[in-house]
Amino acid sequence: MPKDNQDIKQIKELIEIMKENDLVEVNIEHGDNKLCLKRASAHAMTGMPFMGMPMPPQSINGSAQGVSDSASAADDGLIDIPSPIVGTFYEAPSPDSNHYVEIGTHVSPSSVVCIIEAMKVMNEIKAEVSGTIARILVSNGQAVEFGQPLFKVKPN
Amino acid sequence: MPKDNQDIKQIKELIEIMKENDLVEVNIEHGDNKLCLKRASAHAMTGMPFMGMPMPPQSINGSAQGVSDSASAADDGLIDIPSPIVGTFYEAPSPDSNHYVEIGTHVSPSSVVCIIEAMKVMNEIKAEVSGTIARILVSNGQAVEFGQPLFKVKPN
Amino acid sequence: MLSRVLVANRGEIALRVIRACRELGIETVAVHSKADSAFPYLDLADETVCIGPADCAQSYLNIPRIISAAEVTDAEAIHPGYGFLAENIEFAQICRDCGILFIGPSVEAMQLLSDKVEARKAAMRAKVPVVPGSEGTMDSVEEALKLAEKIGYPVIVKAVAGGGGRGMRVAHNDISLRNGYTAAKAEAQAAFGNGTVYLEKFIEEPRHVEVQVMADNHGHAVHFYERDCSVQRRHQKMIEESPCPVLDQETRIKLCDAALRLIREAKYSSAATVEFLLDKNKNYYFIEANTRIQVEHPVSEMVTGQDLIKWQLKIAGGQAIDITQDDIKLNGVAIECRINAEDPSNNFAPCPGPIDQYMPPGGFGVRVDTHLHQGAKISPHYDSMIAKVIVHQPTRKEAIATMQRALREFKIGPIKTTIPACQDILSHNLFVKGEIDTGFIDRTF
Amino acid sequence: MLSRVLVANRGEIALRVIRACRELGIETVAVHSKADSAFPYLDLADETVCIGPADCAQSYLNIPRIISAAEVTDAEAIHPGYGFLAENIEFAQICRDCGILFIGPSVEAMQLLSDKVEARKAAMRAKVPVVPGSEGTMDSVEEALKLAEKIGYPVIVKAVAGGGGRGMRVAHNDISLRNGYTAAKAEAQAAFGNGTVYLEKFIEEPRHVEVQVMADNHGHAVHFYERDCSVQRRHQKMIEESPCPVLDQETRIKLCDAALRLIREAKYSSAATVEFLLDKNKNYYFIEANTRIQVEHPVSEMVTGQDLIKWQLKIAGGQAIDITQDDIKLNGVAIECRINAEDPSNNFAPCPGPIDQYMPPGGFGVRVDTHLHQGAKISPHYDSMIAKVIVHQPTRKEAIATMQRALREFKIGPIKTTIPACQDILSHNLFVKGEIDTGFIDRTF
Repeated sequence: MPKDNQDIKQIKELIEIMKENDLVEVNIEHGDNKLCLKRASAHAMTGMPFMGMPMPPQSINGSAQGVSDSASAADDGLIDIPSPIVGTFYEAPSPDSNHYVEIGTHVSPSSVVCIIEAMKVMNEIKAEVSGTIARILVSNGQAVEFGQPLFKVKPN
Repeated sequence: MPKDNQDIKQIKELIEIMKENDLVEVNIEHGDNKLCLKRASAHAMTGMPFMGMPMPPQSINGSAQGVSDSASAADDGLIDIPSPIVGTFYEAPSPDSNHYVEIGTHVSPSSVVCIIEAMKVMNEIKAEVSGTIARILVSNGQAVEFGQPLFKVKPN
Repeated sequence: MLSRVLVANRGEIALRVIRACRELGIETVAVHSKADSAFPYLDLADETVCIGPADCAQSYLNIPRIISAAEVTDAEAIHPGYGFLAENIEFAQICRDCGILFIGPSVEAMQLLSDKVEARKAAMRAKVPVVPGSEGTMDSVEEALKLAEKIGYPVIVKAVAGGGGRGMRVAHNDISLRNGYTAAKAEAQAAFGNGTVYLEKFIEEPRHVEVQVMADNHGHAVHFYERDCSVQRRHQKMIEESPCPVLDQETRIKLCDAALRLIREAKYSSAATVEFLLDKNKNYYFIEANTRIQVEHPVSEMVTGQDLIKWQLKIAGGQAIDITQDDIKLNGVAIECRINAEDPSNNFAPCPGPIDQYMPPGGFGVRVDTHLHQGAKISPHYDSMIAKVIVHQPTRKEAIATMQRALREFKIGPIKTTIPACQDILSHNLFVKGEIDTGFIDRTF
Repeated sequence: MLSRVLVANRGEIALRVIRACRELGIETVAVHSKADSAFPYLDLADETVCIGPADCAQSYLNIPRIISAAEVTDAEAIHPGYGFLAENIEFAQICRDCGILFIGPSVEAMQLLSDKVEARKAAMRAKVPVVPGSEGTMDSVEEALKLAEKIGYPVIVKAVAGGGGRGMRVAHNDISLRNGYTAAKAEAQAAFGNGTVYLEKFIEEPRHVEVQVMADNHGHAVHFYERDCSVQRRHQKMIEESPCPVLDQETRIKLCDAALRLIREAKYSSAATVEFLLDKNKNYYFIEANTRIQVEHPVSEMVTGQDLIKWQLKIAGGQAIDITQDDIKLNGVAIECRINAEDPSNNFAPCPGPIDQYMPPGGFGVRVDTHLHQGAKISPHYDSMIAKVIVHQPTRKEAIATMQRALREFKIGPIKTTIPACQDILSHNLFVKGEIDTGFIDRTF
């Protein structure tokens, strides 16, 4: 069904990308052209749609949100800023101060985006990416775990 | 659905890619053309060459020979005559008698091909198929289990 | 000691017997139907024989095929497990005729105890309390009405050949007794080919308490205390425990001694269970004896530390019971939950199918008896009981807590199992307090 | 009683602690690295916190992250398991400073017993026999030579901060002592950042026998008898058992009482193990105390029926030990085999990887402690011990038979494990007779 060898080559390339990134499914549509690739899940964590499988452990904020390896592009082209430590998230240096960032704030890799308090120490968290804050995923005073996405950034 | 051999070749190539990369599903659409390939998941059932899997239980004659469901055509076009009971196989009604069948003997469904002794009872076993005895799989006095192939018959 | 035993059963009890044999250095022959040929427990036997197709009548219940399998594999003895041929007197007789040792009691002891009327007479001879009722069978409804008047309503009509609740009717007055007598007789005739019935006083809200006993061929008999099996759904046991939580030590010893008296009266050897009803005033009445090892034997093993299957094998091999009753201590509390492939949310409909997810519980105080594994397939041809979880702790409260955490850990999917039903029972106030009777489940859930 | 405990460990011991908490009704917080996030045992905790990447230094050994996880989840106490931070005095101190209960001994008791020279002094104060040797550290080779002359060769040089066989040298004469002294010092400096050494009489072909003790904060201390851990490969324990097969009851009681005296001397609370060498004449010498629960604690649990982790939790919650020494009976024999993801046919090289086949053993007398399941992945980042099989039987002979059949049933693939190595040991004539010492494995296999 692939039109030509060009397609096969592209599929192979896509599979490599899937493997590297632990993707289990890719769907691509260009007008009438559609491509869907699914891999057998490596193991439980890749989330086969299987009712009997163990649920992913409850994360500390109670959401099912996964933990991304690092700032990485997701479906929507946005990049996560993950928490590098366990602690309590604060959006401002003190209750009276302005928030470090709001939706629409432009950040550079060295911009401080929030504070995470761990063992009474206030840790300034840097963006590590360039772009515009698109979404704030946690709320002030919330506990966050290692790797938990804090912000979504639209890269420029 | 494949238009020509070119398509078949590409599908085969895709299947190879799926196997190599552990894909379980591929869907491709080009306009009205759709292709969907699905494999059984990468689990035990697909017969991976995996040393740790439990071995099939030892059959009573010590061979690894499987048990076939019923008289059925195998790869070689021959049909098995399986043992319908557990017992001891005898090729003749008594030690001095002629064998019921030899290689090359023509049998009809009602031909007696051997005796299986179970609980001191001599059970005459019928061929249940028509054809020529091509192979004798067990030896005189051997214990046989239910479903164990006794003869291979070349059907006519 | 035996050297080679054929295991004439399947699933967890076949594995249980194979394990005991292996620990004693006895070789095993496992027979199996074609439906069971992929189960890994067969690899643990020294030899396997396929005896027939999935259908029990042509495999596990087929006497000639099993005897023949024993003959061709040169097995000297057959362990029947429970169910299938375990209480089939004809099978035991054929084994004897063929010179194969049946691991169980003598044919004579089986005959005596499997006939409920004869067993009742034996109990009376042994001064074991029985439920007030007919000395023998009830051959007319008039006879039944006369006896009911004498012992007082409610009464129960029971089939001599009965079991599993079939061929039984309770009556609270003359009219219901007339109807019940006829119905029980007809049902028993249809189910067992024997319409003979007898009549007893109906014990209201009893507990089901049974004593595990073991006797050898040298005149020794010991008991392994009692099990309480009152958690029954439609006469099917779901949860068993040892000891019985409401029994005081004095009554316990009397009860267990009564069971031993009956076993001696029957000149019994091997494992047996003597079943009693326990009424609210702690009176116990013999109801029947089971001449086999039972599903729930592990709870007695846990509280006594004694391997009952090993004892069966040793006794069959001619060994004497070389421990005394005093050596058998009742230590702590054990509970067993039967895990069935049934859907509790759909009236316990059987749920055969493949097991894609399987994680058994483990850790302190937890024993699992099962032939399951991830990738196994539950066949619709056989009993739905697929696993037993047994826990052992110093106290009943701790045992319940351990069972709760074990059941929470036990993952079997996607088939439905009775795990949620067991969890519900374990959480129920009356179960926790131990204030239940055999009607508890059917009344409550 | 505690209400919410953070489990600062991974794998089987994390699951072990979670199980005990659940049975006591204590909520649990499980921390985990990213490499461990798929393990189903995390589902059994009430809450989970990812604390860092696979690398231990950034996760399970990272004190700020673990303390922070306890703070954000409002855990009142931390159970450290074994390994990782379990014997880290700084961690225990930080827990105290942060108002979080460290489930283990006080910082002071840890300090005393973790310093081998101080621990030895405490033992001598408590009249616990110690190996003849230096009263304090050996600060020069001349001092060592002089002492060796006094107590007689062979002698052993040991690092104060040592463990796992590092920083140790045996000497049979002056020349080898000179070399060994220098080598041990250098090795200890490199491995532990502390080159201080001491010298002892070298006990030839000793057994490793250790006593399990437990003390509360109300002055009660009890022992749970001894374990024999002489089956060691390069100082790593492989098989442990209780009781020690060569100890008579009189020596046993003396040994256990000695351990209790040391524990009282150290004003200890929580679980501890007091380790002894047992020579051929049944003389025992204190060598060190471990201020944590140990890998092999289940054998003591099986022979006593007591859940040691539950005791740790109850004691940490302020409860007194409400059983007496007489309540703790030594019942039968328990053996544990450690199952490591290592290839015995390739010099025990670690074998991480996915587990495609997994079938644990079960049945009478078998306990399995593991976080494994079919589909799990063994990470190269952590210890290779992946499961423990523990058996319990009335006699040692039966326990060995049960372990043999359990190991035969245990299927883990395709990764290699130490199961075949354990089977070889269990089959060895000297192990079966119990005639082994700590050099048995290295000499024999």
